[in-house]
Formats: sequence, structure tokens, C-alpha cells
Amino acid sequence: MQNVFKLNDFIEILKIADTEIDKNKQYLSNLDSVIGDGDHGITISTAFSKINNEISSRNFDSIPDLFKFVGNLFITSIGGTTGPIFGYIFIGMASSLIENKKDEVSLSEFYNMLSAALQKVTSIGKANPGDKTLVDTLNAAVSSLKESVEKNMELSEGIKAMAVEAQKGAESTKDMVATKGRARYLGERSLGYQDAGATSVFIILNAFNIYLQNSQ
Amino acid sequence: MQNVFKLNDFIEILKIADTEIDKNKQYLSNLDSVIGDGDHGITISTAFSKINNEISSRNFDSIPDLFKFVGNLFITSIGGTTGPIFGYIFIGMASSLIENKKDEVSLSEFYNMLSAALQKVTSIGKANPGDKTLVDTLNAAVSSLKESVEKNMELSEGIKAMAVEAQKGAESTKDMVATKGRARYLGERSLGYQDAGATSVFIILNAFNIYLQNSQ
Amino acid sequence: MVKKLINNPDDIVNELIEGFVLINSKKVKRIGDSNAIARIESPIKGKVGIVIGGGAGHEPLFLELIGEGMADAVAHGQVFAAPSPDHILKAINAVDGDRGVLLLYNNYAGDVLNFNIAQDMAREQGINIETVLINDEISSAPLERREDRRGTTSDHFIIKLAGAASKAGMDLSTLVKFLNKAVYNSRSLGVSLSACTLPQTGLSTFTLEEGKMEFGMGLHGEAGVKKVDLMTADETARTIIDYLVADLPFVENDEIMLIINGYGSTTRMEMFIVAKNIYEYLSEKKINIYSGEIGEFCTSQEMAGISVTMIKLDDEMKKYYEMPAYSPGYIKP
Amino acid sequence: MVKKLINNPDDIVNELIEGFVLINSKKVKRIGDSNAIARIESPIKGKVGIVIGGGAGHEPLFLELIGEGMADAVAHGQVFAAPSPDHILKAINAVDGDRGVLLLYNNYAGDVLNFNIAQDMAREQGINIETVLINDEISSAPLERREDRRGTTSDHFIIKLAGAASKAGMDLSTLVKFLNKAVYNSRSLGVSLSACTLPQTGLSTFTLEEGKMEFGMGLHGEAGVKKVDLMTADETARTIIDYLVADLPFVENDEIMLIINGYGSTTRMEMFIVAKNIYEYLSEKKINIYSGEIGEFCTSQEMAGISVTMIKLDDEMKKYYEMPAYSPGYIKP
Ligand SMILES: Nc1ncnc2c1ncn2[C@@H]1O[C@H](COP(=O)(O)OP(=O)(O)O)[C@@H](O)[C@H]1O
Ligand SMILES: Nc1ncnc2c1ncn2[C@@H]1O[C@H](COP(=O)(O)OP(=O)(O)O)[C@@H](O)[C@H]1O
Ligand SMILES: [Mg+2]
Ligand SMILES: [Mg+2]
Ligand SMILES: [Mg+2]
Ligand SMILES: [Mg+2]
Repeated sequence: MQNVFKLNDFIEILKIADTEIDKNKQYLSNLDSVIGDGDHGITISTAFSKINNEISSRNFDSIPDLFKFVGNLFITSIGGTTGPIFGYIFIGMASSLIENKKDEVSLSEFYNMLSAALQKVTSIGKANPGDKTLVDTLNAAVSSLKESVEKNMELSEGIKAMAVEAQKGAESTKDMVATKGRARYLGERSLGYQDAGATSVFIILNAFNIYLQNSQ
Repeated sequence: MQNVFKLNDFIEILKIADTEIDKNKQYLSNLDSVIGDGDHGITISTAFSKINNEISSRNFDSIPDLFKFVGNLFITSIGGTTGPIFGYIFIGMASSLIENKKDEVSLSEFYNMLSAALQKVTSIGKANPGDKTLVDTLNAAVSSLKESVEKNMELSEGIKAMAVEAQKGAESTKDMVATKGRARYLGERSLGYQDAGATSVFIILNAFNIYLQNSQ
Repeated sequence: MVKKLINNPDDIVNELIEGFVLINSKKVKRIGDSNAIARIESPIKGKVGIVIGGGAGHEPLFLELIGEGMADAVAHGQVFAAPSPDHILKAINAVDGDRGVLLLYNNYAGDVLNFNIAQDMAREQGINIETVLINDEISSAPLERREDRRGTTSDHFIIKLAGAASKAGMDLSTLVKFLNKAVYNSRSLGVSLSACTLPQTGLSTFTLEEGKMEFGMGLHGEAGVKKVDLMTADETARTIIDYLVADLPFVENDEIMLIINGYGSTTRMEMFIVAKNIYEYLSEKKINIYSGEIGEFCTSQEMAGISVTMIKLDDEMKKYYEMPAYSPGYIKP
Repeated sequence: MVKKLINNPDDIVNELIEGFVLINSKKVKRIGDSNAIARIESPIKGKVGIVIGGGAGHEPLFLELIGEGMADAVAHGQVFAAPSPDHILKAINAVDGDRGVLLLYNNYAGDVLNFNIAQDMAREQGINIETVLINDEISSAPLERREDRRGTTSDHFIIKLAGAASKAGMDLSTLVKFLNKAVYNSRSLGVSLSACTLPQTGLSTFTLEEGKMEFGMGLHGEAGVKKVDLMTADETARTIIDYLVADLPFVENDEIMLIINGYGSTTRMEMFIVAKNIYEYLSEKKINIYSGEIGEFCTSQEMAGISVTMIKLDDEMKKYYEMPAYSPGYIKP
């Protein structure tokens, strides 16, 4: 049973993320149309198709190489809020590895990656946990990873726990009042609805889990 | 019991017509919206209010004077198809009396009036009986009057019969395919719906009947 | 209930005119409190006065098409109802200079009745006055009865030609011939996706079921030639073009004016998509688009749908089309 | 189902741009197959290049506002989504002459993120580039957080000023100050009567019950300040004007630009009726309307409703407003 992610694992995980996002495209748009402008499912699924297309015709030297490429593609060519915000998640993940040309990532290194992503996104988007954005999912995932690393968990166990907490994080946005993004104009009226971006980040993080479960 | 119409009777009848049209305004617009453009109730009720307003502040020398005035008001200031078509009905009615300054109208003279109106409208609008227009109501009314005159009926009996036949005339448009007016574009699809103008002409003719019934 | 921004339903057209005159107070004047509105400089010496008009509810048609190089005056009826002759006569009198007056309007029974009465009244006043009827809409009668067809979305183009030619000094009888030629070469056909409501009553003039669209629907909800399942923009474009091309007919190397008109709630985005499909299809057919316009030129309240107008051009029509026109509702710099 | 005239939902913006470029082929060019479109004569020497942009679906904004005396290039995103930096950078590169480039767009989080990235990329290329954000919509944040407000229907006016001033040779830093002054003096507020649907999905962005209307609704269905029973045009006009006047505040003898914008399916008839009511109310308040415009300047698909923009003018703003502008979507002769 594998205890590290290799470059090829990540490439496969991005494919799973693409498939999972695609399955949930309509659902994500529905979520966004209640408290946003209804386009999140389209934007994020278009982005993942594009990314997997581009990846398939390229070779990557290292894991940070891959993540930087994905991040830059998101940032420069997707648009919407999704483009830059998700782009900086991947750029953030790459940044924690960038020093040395990394070709394996342990659970603790993965924790560092996601933690850097959270920092990056917070500094760009100025949303904090509780603001009813994808930061709530990321934050829950990072906390879970931190605990799992401290408990010295296996990779797949840690990732599984992360997915569970990410889901809770996404669901927790239901009880929040939006203060960032388009939903903020709704104020109190945003209560009771789950945030679209928080949900898609969960779906993406869950792709890591699906991959590890399948490869067992 | 009166056996002729006098000037003042017609003025009272126009008031009744106004009231009756007003009651049926929505119904007439509904009819027009199924096979026309939905404005007939508004146009005809606006016209009758305007006419009664203008009449109330004027004196008339004779019956043809009154009808000419009403006809001209319709023709010059109402617009739509209704303005000219209904205008020529009144002008036609006046024309059969115009020679001598008439101040009473018998049933047979009334028959001549309506008969002239029918002719006038047919020559202006080019619609024949069966074309699903107000001509069908007028035509039925004229035929009934002709018979009543031949039978030497009392005024109120003749007018009552006319109203009955006018209603049948209006209802007969249900089974016709429109070939004139906006409804003609519907072709076969106009079958089953009663014509709005045919209905308002019935309502107006019925005002003559209501007046005579009330004054008995 | 009518979900529209109005006040007293009986006062709609009056308030419409007031708002229009307030915004354009330097350019137009209302004749008393009538529904006749004329260019502020009317009557203009040396040109035939162009009077247009018809029912309200199709804005920018007709109200907003008076201005330099366009019409000189407009007579408005109530919503979807022809103006009465008294308003038309006021418009005629306002623009009667020294070259006569032209009545230019759409071929609907109500309009013809009322404008003819006004024309007779003007003639009795000694005014030199003629009429040109617009009848471009091909679904309303077969080609053999072209004179029975109603007028629709070539209006602003024909009015533009009338404004330019009259401004250039064309005399009344030449103008009538010229415009009749332009009308003769104009063809329009539209498609509706949803109904409009009459603002006074809130009633729909027709119903279009979910997933259906209708070809040839009239501007007041008069039924069209066929009701079909909703097509793509491309299929819609090709179907309309096929009808139009067959009707004149337009042939290879013809040079045309193309107008894509939105009826009300259809977006410009959709109109541009249809435009793309039409450009491609006409290029396949080797019919040359001299100039293309998209916009809301003739609306039918909040009806969804578009119409397409093709006008076969010759040098005379091109010349007057190219002259500038400045009206609140149509500008050609 | 989406009842709109489209083809492949994923290709909407691409086809929109193609249709636009076909109709305006003598005036604009698309940069490769990107969503960047520039005036055909770009880059123009001696003037700051004006780049505008944002999500599609608001036509004529932004696409149709490039032209002489208006913007020089536009970068378009998908419907209701900010353009990505690569398109923006292409627009920047297309108009970068010898006087620098100005980015002028609406203050939405997505737009700010993407335009800022593009601006950084342009600076890395050595381009002299600045940004002006439009934030006229008063319901989106209280006055103390004016910089959080979104931009809406003063856009075409601010773009017009930018086009005129840059054409007249104003340098980049002066232009930024001038436009920030114009934005500072701009206030808009709208009211919605019915929702719009996203063309790709057919989903409504919100629902408005029968008989209700909402003040301050955003252009993408973002909720407004209050939902009320449908008001008359006059009550609506007065309520909007009260909010706008209190916000700047506008005071007696102020001279203003008035813009009445239709969001999509609201008729020009309704806009004129609202205009009449606004003219009357502002005259009561002794606020002078220097110039009034009505039309669809910034739409939100087929949403029903209107917005009103008031801009306090000074001599400099009037001077550049009076200069001519020719773009497909906005002409001032
Ligand atoms: N400032 C922010 N920081 C982090 N995430 C944000 C921020 N603003 C919005 N988001 C996320 O973006 C999502 C919306 O994305 P999308 O629909 O693509 O963008 P848009 O609002 O431009 O239509 C929201 O659901 C939210 O999770
Ligand atoms: N040629 C005609 N001759 C007689 N009556 C006609 C003719 N055309 C239409 N009508 C009548 O006019 C009525 C419609 O009137 P109205 O709704 O006011 O006019 P419009 O069709 O201009 O909206 C029809 O119901 C029909 O009875
Ligand atoms: Mg969104
Ligand atoms: Mg009617
Ligand atoms: Mg009518
Ligand atoms: Mg969006």
C-alpha cells in the first residue's frame, strides 16, 4: 500500500477530479444560482476539462512543475472568480515544494502543500473561515491533515479523514452568512444554502481519496 | 306605449350602450385577445365614454344630426379599426334620414337606417356576411327588422326580435373562419371563437331593446 | 396583473409621448396635447414632409424615428391601435411645407382606414399628399396578394430612405415611385418564442407552449405560418432565410441590406448569434450583404423572438441609405 | 429548457463575438480566436489605449462600446464571468500605442482579480498601465464602503468620457484622475420585476413572486435592498430618485446627466413613462437635467426592470461628453 503520492498519481487524481466535477456540474450550478449567479458548475467543469486536455499532451519534470502548470492555466485562462482563486490553490500547493525538484509527497508534505494553498488563497481573496466560501472547505481539510500528521497516520487514512472533514467544511457553509463573493449581497438571505465553491473544493479533495481507495 | 324613437330616446340609448359596453369591457378584450390583438374592449369602451361626454354638452337639431355627430366623432378621433368602422355605422344610419330634418323614427325607418349602415360598412370594409366580423351581427339585425316591418310589428316587439337575432348573428361568428381583420391570419385556427366586434355591435343594438323594455 | 412599470393604464400613450418629448425637447415638439409629434423645425421649406405613424407599443417605431434625414412627424394611436385621423391631420399640417406631404405607414386595415380619411381631409384643405404603404411581411399573404401583406421590420429602413431622399429635394411623385420600389424589394419574416401582454389589460395576445416557437407571428400576436419545436439559432436562421430568398426571389450576386430585429425580450447576444449563422448561410448562397444591422427597431412589447429583413439594393437605394440620419431611435452617422 | 435562440451552449460567447465582428467587420478586429476585440485601427498613436471588459451577457456592454471616441478594445469573459488575464493581455497589447493603457471596468471581485493579474503581466512587459474601477451602484454597500460597491449602468457614460478625453490627448495619469472624479459623482440604482436565465443552463438566477419587485437587484441576480409590492412607474421613479439624491447627495441647482436603462425585457414605452415621472420629480427638487438618455445600455439577459443613473456634471465632464462618439452600441453624433 502506497504511503506517498508520485507525479503520476496526481495526474490520475486530476482526471478523477474532472470526472467527479463533471458529474456534479448541474448540482454546482444549482447551488450557485440560489445565492450566486448560477455559473459555477460550468466554469469549474470547463476548467477541469481544459486542464486535463493540456496535461495529457505534456511532460512534467516534477510534482511542483505539474501544480504550477495547473495553477497558471487556471489563473491565466479560466476567468471568473474561479480562475484566479482555484489557480492560487494550485500555485500555493506547488510553492511549498518548489525548492527541490520533488518527485514524491508524503502525508506531512501534502499537509504543508494544502496549508500553503490556504494561506495563498486567504491572502489573495481576503476571505476567512466563516465567510461562506471555499476557504471553509480548505480550512477544514488543512486542520484534519494537521491532526492526522500528528497522529502519524498512513497516507490513505489521512486523506480519507481529510475528505470527510472537507465535506463537513463544505456543509458548514449552509449555516453561514456570506460576506465575500456575489452571495454577500444576499446577507441573511444566504443562510441555509451551501456555497458552490466550497462544494467543488470538497469534490476535488475527495478525488484524492477516491484514487487511494481504488488503488488499494 | 311608444311606437317611434325620438331624439331624446336615442340620447338615452347611447347612455345605456355606454354602460353595457363598460360592463363587458373585459369580456370584449378577452374575445379580441384570443383571435385579435386584445384591445377591442378598451377601444370601444373609451369611444362610448367619449361620445357620451361630448353629447352631454351639446344640443342637437334632429336625429340625423345626432347620428352624424356620433359617426364623425368615431371616425375622426377614436382610431383603430373600430373608429372608422363603427363611425360609418352611425354615418350610414344618419344618411337614410338626412334629406329632411327628422325628429321621429318608426320601426320601418329604423330598418332603413340600419340597412344603410350595413351597406356603408360593407362598402368601406369589404367584409361580407360569413367573414366573421361585426357585419354578421348587423346583417342578422337588418334581416330581422325587415321581417318585422313586413309583419307590421310594434316598435318594441320589432326591436326585441332584432336584439335576439343580433345575438344569434354575433354567436354565429363562432363557427366561421375569419377572412377579414386581424383574425384572418389565424385562418382555420379562428374557428370556435366569437368575434369581438360582432359582440360589441350586439351589445349596442341590445341597448335599444333594453331602453324600450325599461320604458314600458 | 400587468407586471409593467406604468401608472394609469388609460394614460400610457400620453405619458409615453410626454417622456419622449421631455428627453428630446431640443429636437421635437408635440402638437398641442394631441398624439402628433413633429421635428421642432417643421415645416421645412424645400422638402416633402414625411408623416409616419401607427399603433403605439412598438417603440422605437414610430415615435422615435423623427429627426434629420428621417421622418418629419408621427401620429400615434393607442397601443396596437391605428391613430385616428385628427392626430394624423395635425401631423400633416405640422410638416406641410412647399413640396407636399407623404404618408408612410404599415399596411394594416385599421391604419389604412384612418390614414385614408386623414388624407382625404388634407386634400380637402388643398394639400398635395400621397401615400406609400409598407408590406414586407411574407407570411401574411401569398405573393400573388402582396398588397394584402402587413408591414413590419423594414420600416426604419424605408423611413430612412424617405428622409434622405426628401432632404435631398426629391419631389413627391418621384419619392412615391422610389419608395414603392424599395418596399417592393423588401422582405421580412419573424419567429416568436413567447407572447407579449397588452399593458392596459395584462392579457397575452397569444400563448406559445413550452418548447414551441412560431414562424410568421404578427407584431400583435396574429398567428403565424407554422408552430414548431424550438429550433437552434442556426436552424432558425436558415429556415427564415429560405423563406425570404424564395419569396422575392433573391438570387446569386444580389446585394442586400440585412436587418436582424429583436421583438422585445430577446437579447442582443442571441441576435448576434443568429447574425453569424445568417452571414454564413447567405455567403453559401452567394448573396452579398452590403450592410447588416442588428437591434430593436420594431418591437412588440416584451415578446421574445426576432425577425429578419432582406432588402435588395440598387445604386439609388444605396446612395440614400449612405446619407446620415439622426433620430432618437435610429442614427446613421 | 432554455427558450433562447442559441446553438451549442458552450459556444455562446464565441458565436456572439463572431456575429459582432461580421456585422462590424469594417470597424473591429478579433485578436486571433481570443475573446479580445479591438478597433481595427489599433494601436492608435498619440492616445492612451482604453481597455474595457467583463462578463458577457450584458450587451451592448461591453462588446459594442469600442469605437471612435469610445473604448479601444474589449476583453470578454463567459456569460456573467470575468475574462481571464490572457484575453485581457491580448486586448492590452492590441491598443498599447505610445501613451500607455487604461483598464476601465466594473468593480466585481472576479473582474478585479483577473484584471489585476493582467495588469501585472503587462507591467512586466514594460507597459505603462493604470486602472479605474467603476462602482456606481449604491445598494451594494453603504457610502462608507463606497470602494466595495459594484459597477453598473454608468459604464457607457464613463467609457464615453474616457474615449473622448484620450482622443483629445489627455495623458494617462490625468485621465485616471478625471475618470475617478466622474465615477465619484456617479450613482445608480435599479429595480427588477422578473428574473433572467443563464443561457447555458436555463436556470433563473433568482425568483420574484407575482406582484413583487426588488430594489437594488444586481446585474447577475444578486439580491437587492428591499422587495416590495409592485409599484407604479411614478412611485418607482420617486423611490429610486430619493435613494440616489440622498447618497451623493445631489442638491439644488446641481446639473446632472440622467440615464434610464432597461435591463432587458422592459419596454422603451415603460422607460419613457418612468422618464416623465423622473423629470417631474427632479424639477420639483430643482435638480437640473443637463442631458437625459434612455435605452438598453447595460442589460442582464431578459431581466425585466430598469435602473436610473445620475451623474453630477462639471464643465470638464460636459466638455468631453459633448464630443462625438461612434461605437456600434452607443453613438453620440
Ligand atoms: N474572496 C473569495 N475568496 C475565496 N473564495 C471565494 C471568494 N469569493 C468567491 N469565492 C468562491 O467562489 C465561488 C463562486 O465562483 P464562480 O461562480 O465561478 O464565480 P463568480 O462569482 O464570478 O460567478 C463561491 O462559491 C466562493 O466559494
Ligand atoms: N373589414 C372589416 N369590416 C367590418 N368589421 C371589421 C373589419 N375588420 C375588422 N372588423 C371588426 O373589427 C373588430 C376589431 O376591432 P379592434 O380590436 O378595435 O381593431 P384592431 O383589429 O385594429 O385591433 C373585429 O372584431 C371585427 O368585428
Ligand atoms: Mg458564479
Ligand atoms: Mg383589436
Ligand atoms: Mg388593435
Ligand atoms: Mg459568474
